[in-house]
Amino acid sequence: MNLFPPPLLELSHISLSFKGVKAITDISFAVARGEICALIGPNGAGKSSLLNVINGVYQAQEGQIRFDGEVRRHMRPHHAAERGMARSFQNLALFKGMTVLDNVLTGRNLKRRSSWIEQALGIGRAPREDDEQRRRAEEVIEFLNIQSWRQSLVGTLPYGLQKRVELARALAAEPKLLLLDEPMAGMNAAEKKEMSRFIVDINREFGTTVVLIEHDIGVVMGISSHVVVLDYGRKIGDGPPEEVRANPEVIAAYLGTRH
Amino acid sequence: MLYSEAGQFSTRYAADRRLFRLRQDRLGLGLLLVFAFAVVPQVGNDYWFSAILTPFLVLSLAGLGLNLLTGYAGQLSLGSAAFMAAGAFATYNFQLRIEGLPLLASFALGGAVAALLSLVFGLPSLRIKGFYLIVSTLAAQFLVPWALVKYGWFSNYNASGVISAPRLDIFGLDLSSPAGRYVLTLGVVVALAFLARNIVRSELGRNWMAVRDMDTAAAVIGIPLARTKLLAFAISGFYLGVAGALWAFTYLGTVEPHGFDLNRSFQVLFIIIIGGMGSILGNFLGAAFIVLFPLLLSNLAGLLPGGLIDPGQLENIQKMIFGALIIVFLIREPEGLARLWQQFRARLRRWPLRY
Amino acid sequence: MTPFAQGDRRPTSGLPGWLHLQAAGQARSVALRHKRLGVWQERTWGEVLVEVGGLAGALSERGFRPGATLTILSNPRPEAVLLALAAQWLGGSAAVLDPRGEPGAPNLLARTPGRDFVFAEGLAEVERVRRAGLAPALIVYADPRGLNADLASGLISYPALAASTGGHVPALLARPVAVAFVFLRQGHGGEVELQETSHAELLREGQALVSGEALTEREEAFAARAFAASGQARYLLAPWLIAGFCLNFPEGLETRDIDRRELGPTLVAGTRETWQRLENMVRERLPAAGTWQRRLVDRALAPRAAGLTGLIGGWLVRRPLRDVLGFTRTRVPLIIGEPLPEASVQFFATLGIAVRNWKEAADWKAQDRTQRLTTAPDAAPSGFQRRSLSSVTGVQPV
Amino acid sequence: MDFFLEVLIGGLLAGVMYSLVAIGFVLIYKASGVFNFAQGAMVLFAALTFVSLGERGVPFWIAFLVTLGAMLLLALAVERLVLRPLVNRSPITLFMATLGLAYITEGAAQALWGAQVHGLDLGIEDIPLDLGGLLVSQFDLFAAGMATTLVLVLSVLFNKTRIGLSLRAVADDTLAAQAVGIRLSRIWVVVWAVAGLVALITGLLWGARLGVQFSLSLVVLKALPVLIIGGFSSVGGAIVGGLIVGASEKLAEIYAGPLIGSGIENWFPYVLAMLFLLVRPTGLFGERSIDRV
Repeated sequence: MNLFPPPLLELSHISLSFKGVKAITDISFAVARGEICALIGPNGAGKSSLLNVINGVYQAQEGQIRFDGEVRRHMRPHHAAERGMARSFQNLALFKGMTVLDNVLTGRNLKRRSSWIEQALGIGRAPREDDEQRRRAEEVIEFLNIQSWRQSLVGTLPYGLQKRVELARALAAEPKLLLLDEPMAGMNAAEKKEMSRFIVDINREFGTTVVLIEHDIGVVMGISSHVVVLDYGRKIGDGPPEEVRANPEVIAAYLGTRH
Repeated sequence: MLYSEAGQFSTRYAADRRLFRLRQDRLGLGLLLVFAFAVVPQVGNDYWFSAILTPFLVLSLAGLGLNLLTGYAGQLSLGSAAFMAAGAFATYNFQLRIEGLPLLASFALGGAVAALLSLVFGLPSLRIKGFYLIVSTLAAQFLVPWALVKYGWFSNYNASGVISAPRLDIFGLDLSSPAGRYVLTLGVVVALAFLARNIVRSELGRNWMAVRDMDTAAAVIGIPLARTKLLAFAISGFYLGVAGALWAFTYLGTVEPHGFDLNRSFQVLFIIIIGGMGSILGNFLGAAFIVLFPLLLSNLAGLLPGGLIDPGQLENIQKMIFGALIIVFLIREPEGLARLWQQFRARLRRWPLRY
Repeated sequence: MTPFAQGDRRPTSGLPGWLHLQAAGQARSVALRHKRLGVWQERTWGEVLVEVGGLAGALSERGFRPGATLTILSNPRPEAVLLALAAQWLGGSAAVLDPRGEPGAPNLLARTPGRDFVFAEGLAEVERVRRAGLAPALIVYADPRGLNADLASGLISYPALAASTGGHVPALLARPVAVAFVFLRQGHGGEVELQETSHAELLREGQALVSGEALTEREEAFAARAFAASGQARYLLAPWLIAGFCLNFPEGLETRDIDRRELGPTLVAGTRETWQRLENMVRERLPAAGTWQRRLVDRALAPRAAGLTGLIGGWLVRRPLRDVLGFTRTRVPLIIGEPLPEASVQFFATLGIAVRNWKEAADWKAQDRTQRLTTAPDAAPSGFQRRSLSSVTGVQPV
Repeated sequence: MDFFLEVLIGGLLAGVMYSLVAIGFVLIYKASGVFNFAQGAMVLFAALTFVSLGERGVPFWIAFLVTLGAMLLLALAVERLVLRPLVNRSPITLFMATLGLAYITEGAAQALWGAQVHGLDLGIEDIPLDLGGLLVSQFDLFAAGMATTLVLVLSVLFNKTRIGLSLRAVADDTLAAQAVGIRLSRIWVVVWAVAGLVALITGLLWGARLGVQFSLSLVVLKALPVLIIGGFSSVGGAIVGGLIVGASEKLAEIYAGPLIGSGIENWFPYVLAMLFLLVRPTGLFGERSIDRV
């Protein structure tokens, strides 16, 4: 067997700018299969932009992305999803007019095989497929413990729960790579603990590779096996948590001695 | 509340996918349908059939068509009447030019033509969002009636572009009486309403709502935006087309292109605003309102001592009230009458508990 | 071997014997139902028998011998019930602990007689087992989250265990005199109290309940999860097997009210806590004071609302309220253990729910103890204060 | 060739009229993000009020001021009864609200002043002017002059006065504007009032041209493609768009009409606008906004 499997995700020399304003400058790093990788850095360090580049919401001007053995310059969101990337957003991007169950089901839309006509008439592959989709969605709902809210509109749920529903929607796609943009933002200690538990369980149960942005260093050090530090759109640290924590430049960036 | 839910549970997902989960609801709908199909034709009179029930049904269907596009897929359209016109004239020509083509088949084909047209005018939606779209749909609104007048072929070279209904019979059963036209309309509308309800509950329906609620997220989870939007336009066009054909042939009997002007489009839009966006039931409530309200108003005016409101003013007053209602609904109940009904029902199911 | 004595319809081999009887009598009718993945999953008596037999096989293959004890640390769920039956099938017993972490719970766990075989519901319970210093040969878990990746020896998921036997069904070794359940609890003096219940005793209590309440195989029993597993083992399991009705488990603690309404049980067994919780929920959710709705409700719920008002109140308030709570079809509402305060009893009574209390009859104890001391197969570990069992005599209308 | 030029100039001058309506849109859109479908109804209302007052013997300027007052009241009502309750709702919702507003305004205008056609004479006799061999309508020139002055006045208003500056602040970044203490409601009232003024002037010009009647409210439909082409958020764009639409539809009518049939100026601008959209989704002068996620 191969002792050094190729990384699942590899960014090389990614640069991104909006209207000439540099958001990301020449960033390269690799995410190994099955690891939990944390992107940290002060606000405006370009973390979210980087996630958006990874799954093609933004198009990087330079550099290339290798995902699961496939090299691309530009990744279109739809294509990224097809290749096995799912993500959550910094400020919730749920479908507020739909129930929790329906939101989770949308996460599985790529798993559909039957045509819309079959579904509309309830013929052919549709009925069995509907059962299958529902069962898988329910499994995710059970895994994340949101059974009680199955039929409630997500718009009406408290913030912490919505975060969990968004995670559920991403998880329902059975992704290879899970991109989480501040999954614990605005949560209290207990909620954070619960959420970290879920993330670790997902990683352990399904072997899903996770790339997450988080500000709470405690949480980051607790759950991640690999930390990448950004500052002003540049990479200033990359490695296992304890190593990164010792990195003087990182400390400087966080204590702000340099600014 | 008045019926017991206890003991109604599903052991299979299929049971959850039924039209209504509760036995009593299914029963109620069944009774309503039996009443509409069997009882009404016996007891109703011609005035009701041709002045109230038939237009109500047709407008409900039109509302449904627009609702699929605007209420579910979130794509605003002001061109509904154009697609209704397309459906009507296409149906007319299919009947005219293909010997012995069954009536329902020509309705379907007419709808298909409208769907195609709607698809074409939906293409810009791939590039542009929100109310920029109304330009594209308004283009249809002005282009289609113009073409129908301008090119005599569409109306079989009738001087003023007027078309009139073919013989309305299905399997040799003559339906040209007011009651018959009502039943024919009812049948088509009910069938299409059921289909629509299945669609919006299916993956496609969820994709529509996803695109409506947040298209960036929809794209990120792999929903094909272009396909989803275009299907919305096509299916909506089909419904509007069939509605147009019914409007022309089971309601009016004869119609000219200008019967499908911008005001008709507004009327359909108002139906879904008042009835409720993103709801099947809403279209029927909204249509009922639009049809009954003017009658109510004129009757009220009639009650007032003579000359207090002269008939000329009535139209203006009606217009103002409609405008005001639109704003009130958008402010107070953006999801329309359907929402009110749902809230009422939810309360009833919890009564006497509050939550 | 046959679980029944010749000519006698009554099984001579304890609870599992009754399982055989029901499976023989009504193999196709539903025995267990629990809500999972959004729908009510059903097991027929036939399936239950096969499943329990398979579990028994798997357990015996892993060295579970007559007299051994399986410790169950779980909220009520079908897996727990079936595993207990499997242990009893093999002539062993099940020690049922309440998983909700009350003070002193861990040391209860440490004192369980069944140290080698444990059913722990999920990750939290497994960790508690390990913290308590037990090193069981076998830990079975039902909820896989966080455990699938755990490769510790002896740890196996319930489905894996159930599938692990090659269809080999061991002989039915349960005997009426054998201990079926062991209950542990913290005594008022802080000392650990141990209760051992024999099949015979459970069946006697169960029979009393069945005849007392005229339970039939058509009942739908609802086992609120808050109602401790031990309580269910004592008061629902035996009647379930004897009367052969269907036992239903809700999806979870927070969904139990919705689930109860969906299910509309005919037999509800709860504790004082569960009944009072229900009452409080209703009281706080009634229409706001001062509204006309509230006045209507109050009039309808006033005791002895008779005549026309009573009729109206019944149709407009009491009946709908019963339905919202899922008591429309409830025929046998039971409260086990300490009775409800008079007010609460009244409250439910006005709703038309006559909550009945099952009392313990002290006078049976002594005779009962002697009987048990002579017959109990295994002497309990020294250091435990032996306490005899209560047993149920019959209905005590409140 | 001369003929072509005449058609072109005629079109351009007609386009000026479209621009006038479009400017009303742009003002409101910039300030409140509302796509005001009621602009046409406002034109009708203003013109009808003015004419009816005139017919009742009210002198020109009084009538003008009274009408202006009416438009101000309308603006106040709109801000209080429509915009405020619907604040930060989706643009589409706001648009549909203005549909309702249009119905109310039209209904009110006709309920008050009746539906018959009123003639309006601004005292400019419409005799063609001969400019170096080209025949140009004097009235159109006058209209163009009005439009130009109006635009100049507006640009002064918005670039020099405090209210104008705060308006632009709101247009740039509503939240920031509120943060520095600009009261949105005031801005809205002002803008809608100014839009009312624009509507009045438009109404007078169009009314003098076609007579004051219901069809005035349909000029809104002419303005839509103008906006799409010019971009919703730029007054300059509105003017250029107007000229483009005016010129192209006249040329199309003259040169393409014979081929595909007459009366195409109803839909031609829309098709033109659609083509523009496909090439340049934000119009000629509109700026693109990147939606953040």
